[in-house]
Amino acid sequence: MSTDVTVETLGGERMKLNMGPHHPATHGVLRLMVETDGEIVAKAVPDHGFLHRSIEKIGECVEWPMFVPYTDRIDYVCAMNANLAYCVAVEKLLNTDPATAVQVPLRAECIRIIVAELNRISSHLVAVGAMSMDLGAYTPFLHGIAQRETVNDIFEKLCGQRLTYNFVTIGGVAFDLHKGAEAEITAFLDAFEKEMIRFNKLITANTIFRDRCAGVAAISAADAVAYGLVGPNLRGSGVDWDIRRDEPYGIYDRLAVRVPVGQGFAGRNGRVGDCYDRFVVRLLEINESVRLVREALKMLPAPVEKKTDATGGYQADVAKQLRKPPKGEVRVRTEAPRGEMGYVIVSDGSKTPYRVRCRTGSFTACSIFQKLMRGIFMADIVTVIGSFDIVVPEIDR
Amino acid sequence: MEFGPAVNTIATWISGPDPSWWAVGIGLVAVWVIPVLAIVFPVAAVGQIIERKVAAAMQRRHGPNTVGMDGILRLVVRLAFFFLPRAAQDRIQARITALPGVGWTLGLLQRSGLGQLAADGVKMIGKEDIVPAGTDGLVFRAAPYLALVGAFLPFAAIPFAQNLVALEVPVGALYVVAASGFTVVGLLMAGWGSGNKFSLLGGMRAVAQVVSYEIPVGLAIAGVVLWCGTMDLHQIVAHQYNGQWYSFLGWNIFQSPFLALLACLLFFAGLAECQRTPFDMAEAESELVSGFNTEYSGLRWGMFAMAEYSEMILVGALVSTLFLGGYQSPIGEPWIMSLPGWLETIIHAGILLVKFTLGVVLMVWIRWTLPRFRVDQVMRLCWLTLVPLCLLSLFGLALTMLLGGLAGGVHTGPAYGRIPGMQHINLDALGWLVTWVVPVGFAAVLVAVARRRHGQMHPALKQLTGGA
Amino acid sequence: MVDPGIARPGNDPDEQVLVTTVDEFLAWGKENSLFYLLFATACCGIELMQTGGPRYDVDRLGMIPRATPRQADLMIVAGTITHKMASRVRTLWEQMTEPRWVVSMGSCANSGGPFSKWSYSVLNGVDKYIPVDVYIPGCPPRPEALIDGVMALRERVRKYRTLGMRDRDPHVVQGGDCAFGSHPGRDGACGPSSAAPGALAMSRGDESPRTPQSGKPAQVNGGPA
Amino acid sequence: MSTALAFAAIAEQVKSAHPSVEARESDNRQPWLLVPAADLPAVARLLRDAPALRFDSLADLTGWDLAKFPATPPSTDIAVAYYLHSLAHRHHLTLKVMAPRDAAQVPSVSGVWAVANYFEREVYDLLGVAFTGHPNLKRIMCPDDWIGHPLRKDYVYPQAYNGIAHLRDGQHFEDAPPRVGDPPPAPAAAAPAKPPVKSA
Repeated sequence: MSTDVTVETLGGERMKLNMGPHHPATHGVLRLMVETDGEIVAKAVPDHGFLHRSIEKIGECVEWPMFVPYTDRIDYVCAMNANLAYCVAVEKLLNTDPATAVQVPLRAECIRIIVAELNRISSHLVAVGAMSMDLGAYTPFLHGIAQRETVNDIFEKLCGQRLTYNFVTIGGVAFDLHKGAEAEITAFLDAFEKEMIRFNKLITANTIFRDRCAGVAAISAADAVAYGLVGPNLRGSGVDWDIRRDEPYGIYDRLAVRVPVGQGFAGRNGRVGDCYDRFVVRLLEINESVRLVREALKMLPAPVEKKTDATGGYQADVAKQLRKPPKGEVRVRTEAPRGEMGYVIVSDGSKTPYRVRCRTGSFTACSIFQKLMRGIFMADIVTVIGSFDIVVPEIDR
Repeated sequence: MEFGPAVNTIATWISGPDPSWWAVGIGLVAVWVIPVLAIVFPVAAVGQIIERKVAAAMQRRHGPNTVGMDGILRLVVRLAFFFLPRAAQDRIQARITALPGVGWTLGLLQRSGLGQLAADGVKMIGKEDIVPAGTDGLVFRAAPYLALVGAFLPFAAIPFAQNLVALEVPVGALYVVAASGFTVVGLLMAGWGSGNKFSLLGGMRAVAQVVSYEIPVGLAIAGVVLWCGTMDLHQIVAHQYNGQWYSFLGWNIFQSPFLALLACLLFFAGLAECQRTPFDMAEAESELVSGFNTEYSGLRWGMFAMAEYSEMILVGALVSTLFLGGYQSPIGEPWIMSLPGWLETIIHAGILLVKFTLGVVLMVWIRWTLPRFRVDQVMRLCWLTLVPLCLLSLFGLALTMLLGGLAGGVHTGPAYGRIPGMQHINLDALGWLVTWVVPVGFAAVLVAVARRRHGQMHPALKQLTGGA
Repeated sequence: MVDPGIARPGNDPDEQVLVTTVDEFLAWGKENSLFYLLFATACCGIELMQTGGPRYDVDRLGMIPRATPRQADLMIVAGTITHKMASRVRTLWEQMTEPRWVVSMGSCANSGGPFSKWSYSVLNGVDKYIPVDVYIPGCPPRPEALIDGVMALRERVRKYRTLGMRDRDPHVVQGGDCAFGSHPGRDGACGPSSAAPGALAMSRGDESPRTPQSGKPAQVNGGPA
Repeated sequence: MSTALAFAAIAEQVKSAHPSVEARESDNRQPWLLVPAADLPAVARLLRDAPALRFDSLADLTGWDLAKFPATPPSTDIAVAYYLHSLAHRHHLTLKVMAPRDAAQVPSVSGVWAVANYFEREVYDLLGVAFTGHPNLKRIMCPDDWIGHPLRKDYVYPQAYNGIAHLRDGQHFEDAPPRVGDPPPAPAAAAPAKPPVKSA
């Protein structure tokens, strides 16, 4: 239930409060300059750049494949998706010229889907867990973390890293699936589905949690579009748009992605597009990702000896093309857990990119903060931040 | 005001059969301090370990289990064998650890995390004591003491055993509520004195919340007072004894559904009084960094932690005293009464300890399960739910007593002994109907209506929670 | 090798039974109760979070996160520190109470890591602003590495002397005293000593007033209010 | 039934209203519309509001420095690119505005698409394009007292910020000023900092 007090009825004398860049609820180094009258927030101005690591500049300094590890660091919570976004963009650039066209093997495409969706699961686990922690429930967060560990184990066997994978490469993936990976993933998914039911009973269905999120910071569909919200934040407002389904890349077009949208899940006090909708949309997406991983596993072709094989291989050879890619520019959008991860890549035909631009979901999500954070409670600030699933390096890059 | 028998004993022991005022004072402090130091203080300290262990169990972790008592053992050995070289001391320590039973005990202490308690305490003593610039120095320094005083003062009137009570105030119930009010002054002073806006917000929230929740606490206590006809905690405890071997049936909580409801309300309002999740507005970690104690470090912060756990114990002890028979055992008293006086005191205190420790564990359990309310929801819950429910219960309780009186001897509780002409106990069908079946049925209807009004769960949520 | 922390038998005036014994006891408490500041900037923050999670569970070692620097003993700098953030890190460190410890987690905090070469905005190592006790290499380090680093830190804490400290630098660490052995060089180094002179003076707690910034209220979160 | 329009149809509509807009193609045949800076707000409004176009979402706004781009004829402008997307019709459009490097000024579209507020601040910060009419044109990534616009091709890396030296490629710790707590170096050991290497 949102507050009955409006900003207009607040007193004139306001307290300035500085939340961040180190604050438990800002998910990193986001800073909010808050003006409050008691518990009611009159204004909150976000301040960014505390983690601006000049990744886009680095993109102009390194060679094409060398940028992949930096994409990991743009969004480390879902590094697989971040890798994928860049690699899909470079592949699209290469494909604009038949001379340099690259065909990603089918097996690699399937592996990409598997790892991307598994990483979406683990990313959403952080999102929902961190939001429940912001609202004071620490236990669900740790239960989510425990599930994440299993995903990390799978990825570690796959590529040797737990967090920043550098796994998806231009033209395929860095390694083939290890022996027994399919069984491991299936076993994880089976256990995970049961675990999520417990998680949801613990926090999602909790009345206190629901009442705290219901009706808070509801965003209309028009606002969500105008402020450039993407991904679950956009879908939470009831906009039915998912790049995996509507502008498929890779082999998403063969998977029939189902897209959950916000419907006012909180019930009586809820409104479409409130914090609870964004939260629940993420949980529904987790379920959908589980299904997608299963389908991709079914589609997975048998491995063959030759790694560049068009079906059973896992990596097309692109070294030559990347030395002299076509001149020009492309823009590619992919659906990362925090929404659209879009790359604008400008190539001057040399072995380093001329310009790499990464458009991320968290950055645009921050643009609506100032509008939302008026007339809400102090405590709602953390609900709002949590519901947007902010990852700070995605904002600052 | 009367003093407990132990106070008089000590006073007489000090200055003869007609004790002087200062002797009485010494006795009072002694009797107050003994249970506080011997029971409440250790349990409040252990409470933090209980908290961490229970939380760990709920989160599939181990919790503190690597810090042994080796540090303490080493300290003892070093001091006892100071004349020996270090290496010899270490060998002695190793020998002692190897003794049968000692190593096992140390291991148990280690796994139970109790060594952690010592380590935390030692560390806090060693921490630098900061009074940041810009604080209101005196207020900042005094606040933890006031919080601690507010947490420990009420124990003076809590009967730990038949003769282990410092103050036999005729208005003991009132005294407990009043004395615990000191804490909120401490919190407010901490919030104000810190010169930190987060602290200030935390302190303000604490005041608003604690002052509001004193109303349901007071009303819940009023219900017991109404039922038992006295405000003397000792007499309230005595009142709950039915003289049978199944003496737990005489506890207030089993006397009437309204009393049971009041017990729950008192527990939850008490939870809010001691600022525990889901009511931890004052220390909301994700919103206010650490709330009122943001600027506190080292021992001063430790005092706040101590006060918090003591208050939890107080709530547990108060609920036990008012509703769960206090220090009485659930299986009759004769077997305790036949023991020597000192043993009886210890057993009684132990029984109360078990009762309030269960309450503390319940609070910890709740804390690690539930998210936090928002500040307006806390207020709404207090004024629109708890207070009306308390009033309703009071009304129902009064009605039960009145109906019991009109029906002529149909009653279940010992309170009827106080109504003229209703001196005997008669658990017959009509009595159960009046005191239990009708109120519970009425409540069931109310709950059903409320559920329907609250609306159905969204189908997507049903799917997420396993279609339940 | 002379161990600077542990008192040796001899004519050292610090070698008083009571002082050293109590010191040892205090150090035992400090070592076993390292509350860490919830301070994460980037990728390493996720691993820090996982380390607090059920599988690695640093609560076993008595480490629990605290949101406010006043109550923290240990600052784990988890992630990249940019020029914009650096002064805030310093403020946070100043707000911590002595004795305080700093672990630099991951290559970024050690040296700028992958950003040291081409980035214009990343600080090349957090030790430019605050003294670091233990460096943990990795990008990000695994939770095991973090725990190993904490173990190395505990070695140092054990040598910390509250009462008997004379001219000893509490921030001197032995070579090879860190996680994964010694990696001299710019990435993930176990530097010999990185104590700020001011830190030493402050940690003695005798003559030196705290720096002016340290007493600022209402600035728990870094930045100007 | 899809109501998405192809680029040619969109360009046709825009050009009929604003003849100054030109349809162009990048080197790898990606089509875009070149809009003169003065016309941008009107074009943006048209694109957003025309019922057949309905570009309700500004998917991305970025820019790059053309100073080193091997184009014929060479240009030193800063290209500001607007990637529009219509959720209603599901079609795309790329607009570009060329801003002269020395007086880079482009009218703001933050009144048309709210998200442009942030995007424009970023482009201003990193590329130094001033968006006229922007409500809050301040640096968003770099600190307010940062010198230069990093993504320009002639950007010179800072030697130091806030009193702390910024080490660059080719420099090493031994060249750098002493770290906190380091023993005072011998005078001979202090080498002058190397000049920053030009960015690629």
